[in-house]
Amino acid sequence: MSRIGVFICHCGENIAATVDCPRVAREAASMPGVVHSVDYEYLCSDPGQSLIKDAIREHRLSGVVVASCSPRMHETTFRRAAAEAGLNPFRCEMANIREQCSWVHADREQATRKAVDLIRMMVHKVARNESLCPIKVPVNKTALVVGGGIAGIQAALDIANAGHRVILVEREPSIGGHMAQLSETFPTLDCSQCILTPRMVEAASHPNITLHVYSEIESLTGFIGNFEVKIRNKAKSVDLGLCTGCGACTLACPLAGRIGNEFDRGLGKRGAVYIPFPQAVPHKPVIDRAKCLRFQAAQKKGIPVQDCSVCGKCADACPIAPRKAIDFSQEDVIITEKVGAVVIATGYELYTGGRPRPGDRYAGCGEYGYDDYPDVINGMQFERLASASGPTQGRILRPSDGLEPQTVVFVKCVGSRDNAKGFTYCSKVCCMYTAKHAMLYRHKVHAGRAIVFYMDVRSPGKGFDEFVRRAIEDDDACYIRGRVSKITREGGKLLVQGADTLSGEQVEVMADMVVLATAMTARHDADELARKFRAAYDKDCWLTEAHPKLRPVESATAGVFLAGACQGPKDIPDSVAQASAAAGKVLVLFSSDELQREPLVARVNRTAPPQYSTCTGCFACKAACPAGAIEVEDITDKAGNTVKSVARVNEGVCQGCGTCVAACRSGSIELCGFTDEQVFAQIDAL
Amino acid sequence: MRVVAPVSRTAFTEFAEIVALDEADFSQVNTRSSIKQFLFPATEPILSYSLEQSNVKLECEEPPEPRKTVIIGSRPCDAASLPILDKLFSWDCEDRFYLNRRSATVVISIACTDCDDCCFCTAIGLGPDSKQGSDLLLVPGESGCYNAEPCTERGAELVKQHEKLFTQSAAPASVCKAVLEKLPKPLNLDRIANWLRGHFYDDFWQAASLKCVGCGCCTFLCPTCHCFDITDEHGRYRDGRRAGLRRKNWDSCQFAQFTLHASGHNPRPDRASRWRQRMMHKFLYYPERFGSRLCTGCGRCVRSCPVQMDIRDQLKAIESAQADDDQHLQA
Amino acid sequence: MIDQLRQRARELLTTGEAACIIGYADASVPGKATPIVITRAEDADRLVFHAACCNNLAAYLTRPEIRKLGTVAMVAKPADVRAAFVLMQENQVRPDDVKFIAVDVTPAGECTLLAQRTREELLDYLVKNVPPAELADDALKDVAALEEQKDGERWHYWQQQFSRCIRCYACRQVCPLCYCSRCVADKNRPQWIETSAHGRGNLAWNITRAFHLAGRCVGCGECERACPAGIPLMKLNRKLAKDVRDSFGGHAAGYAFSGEQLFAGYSPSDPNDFFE
Amino acid sequence: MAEFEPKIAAFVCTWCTYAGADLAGTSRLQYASNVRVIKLPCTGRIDFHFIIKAFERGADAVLVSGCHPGDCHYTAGNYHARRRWTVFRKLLEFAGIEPDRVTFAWVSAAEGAKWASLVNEVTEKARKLGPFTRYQRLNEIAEGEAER
Repeated sequence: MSRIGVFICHCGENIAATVDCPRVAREAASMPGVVHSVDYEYLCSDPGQSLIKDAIREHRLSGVVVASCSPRMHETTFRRAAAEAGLNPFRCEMANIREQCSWVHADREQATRKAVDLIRMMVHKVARNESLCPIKVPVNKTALVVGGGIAGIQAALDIANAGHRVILVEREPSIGGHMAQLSETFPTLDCSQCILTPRMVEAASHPNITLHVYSEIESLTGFIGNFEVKIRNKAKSVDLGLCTGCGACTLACPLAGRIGNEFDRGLGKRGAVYIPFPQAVPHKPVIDRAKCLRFQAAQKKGIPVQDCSVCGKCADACPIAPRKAIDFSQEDVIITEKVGAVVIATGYELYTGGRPRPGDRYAGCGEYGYDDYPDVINGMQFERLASASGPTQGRILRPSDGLEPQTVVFVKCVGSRDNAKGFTYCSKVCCMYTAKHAMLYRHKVHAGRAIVFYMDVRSPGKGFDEFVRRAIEDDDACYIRGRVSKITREGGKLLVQGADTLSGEQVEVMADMVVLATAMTARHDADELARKFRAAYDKDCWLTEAHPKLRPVESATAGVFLAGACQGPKDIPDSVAQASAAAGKVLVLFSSDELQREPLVARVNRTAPPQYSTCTGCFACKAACPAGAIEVEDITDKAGNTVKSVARVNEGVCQGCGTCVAACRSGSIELCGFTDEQVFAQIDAL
Repeated sequence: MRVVAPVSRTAFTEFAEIVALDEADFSQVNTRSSIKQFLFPATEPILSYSLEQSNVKLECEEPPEPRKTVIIGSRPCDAASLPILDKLFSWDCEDRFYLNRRSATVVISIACTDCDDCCFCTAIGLGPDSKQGSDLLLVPGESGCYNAEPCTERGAELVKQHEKLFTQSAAPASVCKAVLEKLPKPLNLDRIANWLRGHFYDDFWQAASLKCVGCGCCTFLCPTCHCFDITDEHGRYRDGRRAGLRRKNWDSCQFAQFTLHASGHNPRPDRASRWRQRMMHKFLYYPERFGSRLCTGCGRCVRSCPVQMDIRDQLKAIESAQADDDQHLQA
Repeated sequence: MIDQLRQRARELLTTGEAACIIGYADASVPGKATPIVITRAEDADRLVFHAACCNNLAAYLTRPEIRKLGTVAMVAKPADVRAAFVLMQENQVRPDDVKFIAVDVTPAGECTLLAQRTREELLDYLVKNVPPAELADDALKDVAALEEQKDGERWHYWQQQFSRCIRCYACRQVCPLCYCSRCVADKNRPQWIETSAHGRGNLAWNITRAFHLAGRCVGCGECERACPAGIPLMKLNRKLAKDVRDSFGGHAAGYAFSGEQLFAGYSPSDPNDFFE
Repeated sequence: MAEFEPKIAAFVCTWCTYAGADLAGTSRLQYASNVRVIKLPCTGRIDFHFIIKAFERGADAVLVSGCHPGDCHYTAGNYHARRRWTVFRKLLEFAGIEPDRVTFAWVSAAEGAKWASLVNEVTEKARKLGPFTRYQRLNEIAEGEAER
C-alpha cells in the first residue's frame, strides 16, 4: 500500500485567500493511501522544502503530492527536494491549485472543492507512480549551423575553434548574408566588408568547418545530442572541385549585365552564370537555371539539358580541361549528417518598401511609390550605392538618371510600428542606419540636403546617441518629426508630402531621391523552417526563444539554439553576441560525452514466452511516432529463428508524446509518467 | 413473481419475462439461449466493499431475495441441465446465489414434437419427453391438449393449487414418439469416457480443433456450462468515499485468458488443449465426479457455432476409436 | 467451377507452392458449409464452394496453428481477399506466405473461380469489379435511418441491443482483423473495459470493438452472423465505414496490401471543423 | 433546488492548453469551476478509452484540447489525435450520446482568454443538457444501486 504525503501550499494569500487550505488538508488526510497531510505558507521556500523532506523521511513516504502552483513553475523544485530526501523524484507530483484554481475562481466553496478534487486525482495517480531513472544518451559532438550570415559565421567559428566539427549550411551561393551588403557600419563607420570578409574566409577554410553553400535543410529528425539532418545541395551547374573561380564563364554569358543582381538589390546587373559579389566565399559561380537560355530552352522542349544545343557559351569559355567545370547535368544531392546540436541563424528579410507580394503578411506602404518611381529606394539599396564595391563604386547616384541627388529624403519606420500597413514591432536598426545614411550622403555629396522624417529617434546603445547627434549637428541632417503621407513625381523630382508634428504644419519637400528605412521581417518561409526544427514562432513568424529573459538563445526544442535576426530584429553586435552565446550553449552540451534526459518515454511491454509481448507487431505505432523512435525487434528462439516481430522504443529518440500509446489497439505500449494505470487512476478519482 | 417463456420479439426466439401468455411462442424447436441465465445470470454481484483511506471494508452480502420465477415452455433438454448444475453448485460449497434462485423457480417444460438437424438428446440418453429437472412436464397429445405430468412435489403442488386449469382424464396418446425417428441413436458414453481417459495427449485434439475460432458461443449458450470469473469493479466517488462490487461473470474454457497465470504461463496455451478441456470436462471429469454427463444434447453448440463444428461427429469418432481399441484388446 | 477449384488446390499442394489449403467443405448439418484445412492433394475433393460458404477464412491466417503449417493457400471471396490485404498492410501476414484461390459470386448468383491469382491482379479485380459491400447504398439505409433519429432514440435503440450482449466475444473471435494476442478487453491493469455483461461494460466493449475496426473493417459481416445475441454489429461497422469514407478521401479498407494504415497516419487537411 | 453543477473532465496537452490555462490563471481571468483537468504530454496520448471512462466515473461532459494544428510540440501528435476523433465523436453520437457532451478545442499557450471562455462555454452547454442521466443510469446499474 502506498504511503502518500500531501502538502498544500498557501502561497501566501495567493491560494489561501480563495481556497480553505486547512480544510483541504483535512480532507486529503482521508484519501486512500494518504498517511500525512499538511498545509503551509510557502512550500517552495527553504523551510517549506525542508518540511517536505522531513516528512518523506519521518513517514517513509512512497509518494508526494504538492498542491500549489503550476507544475510548469515548480515541478523541478519539488522533485529535486524529494530526491534530496531519498524519494525517487518521479514519485512526486503537483496539483495545480493556484493558476488553475485559486486565481480563476472567486467562490471560496467552489474553489476549495475543486482543490480537493484535483488533489484526490493526483493522490490516485501518485499511488501508481513508479521510480524512474534518468536516461543517458550519447552526444554527437558535431554542430549544425543553419545560415551563413554574420551570426552563423560567428557561431560556427566559436564552436569550431573549441575543437568541434561544424556543418555550416547557407542557402545562397556565398556566405556573408546581409552584412556583406552593407557599406559602413554604425556607430563607428568602419567598412562592413573589411571586418566581415576575413571572417568569411576563416569560416570557409577552417579545418573543423564543412561548408555547404547553395544548400537548404530538407529535414531534421532525432533529438538533442543525436539529430540527423538531411541537407539538399542544390545543383550549381558548376563543379566546385574543378572551378578555379576565374570568372571567364560569367563574362561569356550572353545575358551578362542583363539580370538584376540580388546582392545589389537590383541596382547592379549580372548574367545567368554569376558570382554573387566580388568578395563571395566560395568565389565560384552558379548558373541561375530559371534564367539561363540553355536550361529554359531544354525545359521548353522537354529534353534533358545536356541534349540541348542552345547557347552553352559559358562552357565554351571555361578554360578548365579536359572536363569543363560547367556541368549542366548536375542534380540536387541530398546529404545526411549526424549532429548533436543545431544553431539556427537564418536571419531576416527586408521589406522592400513597396506593395505586398503574394504570400506577404502585410499590406505594405504602396503610397511611397517604391514600385513606381526608380528614385524611391530602400535602405539596403542605399547601402549598395554607398558601398565602394557596389554598382556605383560608392558614389551616390540616383537610379533613374545616374545624377547626383541634391536633396535626399529619408523616411523612417516604413512598415515598422505600423499596425495597419506593416508590423507592430520596432525594427530596431533603422534609426541608426538612417543617421548613418544621412551622414554618408553628406560626406559624399557635400552640398546635398539630407532630410529625415522620423517618429522617434531610438538610440540606446554604446555610442549610438552620440552618433545620431553627430549626424544632426555635425553633418546638418535635417530631422523632421512626422510621418510622410505620400510621395508623387513632379517633373523629374519627387514631391514628399508629410507633417511636421512638432510645428503642426504640413511639409512638402521636392526631393531628388527618397530612401525608405523599411522594416526587418521574418523570412517568408520562417514558419516552415520552424516546423522542420520543431521550434516555435510568434505571430510575426520570428522564432521564439524558450524563455524571453532566462533562456534567450534556446528554442523550444532541446538542442536547437537561436542566433541573430531569425529571432527578431537585431543589429550586428547583438547578432554576434547572441551567436557566441548560442555557441557557448552548444559547447556546454558538448562538454560531456553523454547527457541525461527525463525518463518520460514510451515502452512496449514484454511478457513471458510464448507470447513475449502482447504487441502484435502491426506497427501502427511506428508509423504514428512523430520522432521515429519505434524500431522493429525480432524475437528469436534458441535456434535463432524469428518467432515474433514486435515494436521496441528507442528511448534515446522517444520524445514522450504518447501518440504511439493511443495508436496501439492491444494496449501494449505505456508512456512512463503517464501510464494507462496513472491516467485511469486520475479519471477514476473524478 | 415473474413468468418466463420463449418469445419471438426479434429474429430469434429467446426466453423473456412475459405478462400475458399470448406473448409466448411455443412453436419453435428451441430458444437461442438456454434457461440457465435465470438461475445463473451472465453477471451478478456477490459482495460489495468500500474504500476509505488505506482500508478496504468488506460488506459481505447475503444473496438478494430472489424473484419467484416460473419458467414455462422450456424444453426437456434445458430442464435436464438443472439437476446437473444443482450438483455443481452445492458440491464443495453451497452457492447460495444459485441455490436460492433455484428454490424460487418452478420449471414447466413442454415435451418436443419436433427437432432440427442439431438436436441430439437421444444420443446422450435423454429424450423429447425426459422429465429431469422439470417440475411439471407438459406432453402434447393427439387431440391438441397436453398431458401434464408432475415430476416433483413442487409440480404436484402446482397442479393442486391450480386444479381448475387441469382436467382429470386418461392420458392422451403422446405425439412425441414420431420425433424419435429423426433423432440420433444413443452413444456408448462409457466407451467415450474410456477413450478420453487414455488420450489426454493425442493428435486428435489438434485435428478436432483446427477450425475452432475460440469464440466461446458453445459454452455461453450451453445449458450446462457453468464456469465463471470473479472480478472487482468499483464505481464513482461519492462524498470522498467509494464503493465497489465483486461480480461473478460467465467465463469460457475456450478463452485464451481462461487459465492464464499471472506469470504469463498458460497450461492450456492453444486451441487444442482448450477444446480437449471442454470435451474432457463434459464426458469424463464431470461424469467421474457426479455420475452424469455435462451435456443434455440440446444442440446449441452445433447450431450456433460460426464455423459449424459438430460435437456429435467428434463423439462418434471417439466412440468408434474406442470400439476399435476394445476389439484390439479382445483379439 | 468446383472441379477447377479442386484442380487448383491439388496443383498448389503437389507442386509444394502451398503447404495447406484453407477452404470450405460441406458441414454435417445439411445445407451448411464449414471451414476445412487440407494438407494432402487427395483431400482436395472435399473442397466445395457455394452460397452457404460464408466464413471469412482470412481469420485463420493469423492463427499460430495454421502458421506452423507453412505457406497457406486460401479459398477467398472478395471480402476474404480484402481482409487478407489489411492483414498484409498491418504486418500480420507476410505477403508471400499467402496464395489465393479467389472465388466470387456473380450478380446472377453463379459461383466462379477467378483467373486472378497474384495480389496485384486481385487488387486490380477488386478495384474494378467489387465495390465495398459495407458502403453499398442499400446497406447504408439503416444507418441513415438511425442517424436521422433523435439522440435519445438512438441511445435507447443501442441500449436495447447491447443489453443482450453476453460478452462471449464471438464477434471478436470470428473477425479476421481482431488478431491481437491479448485484446484490450482482456487487459486488466487497468481495466478500461469492464468484463461484466451489464449495460456499462457492454457499451464500452461494443464501442471499442467498433472503433478498433474503423477504417479496417472489410464488411464481411461475420461478427453479426456469429453474435448469439443478434446484435446488429454491422450497423456500427457500416456507420464507421461511411464516416471514414466521407472524412478521409473515400477510404475503404482492404483495397491496398501495403502502405500506411489509416489511423497510423494523418493529413494536415483532415477535418478540423469540429474544433472550437 | 440549487442549480445543477455539471462535472466535467478535461484532457489537455501540457505544452499548449495546459500552459494556456496557466496563462488564464496568471491573467486572473475568472471562469466556471466545474472542469477537472488531466494533463497529458500531448493530445496524441489521449485514448478514446479516457472519454468513456470519464463518463463511467460520472462526468457530465468531456473536454479535449491541445495545440493548434501545426503547433504540436511533437510536430504531429495533435494531427493523429484529430484523425481519430473525427470518427470517434461520430460513433459516440451514433450510439446516442449528445454531441455537446464532448467538446474538442485547440487552445494555445497564448490563449488564456480562450481557455477561460471555452470552460465557461462547455460548462454552459453541460448545464443546458442537464445531468447525463443516460450514462448515470448505466453507472447505477453497474454499481448495484439499482438493485438496492
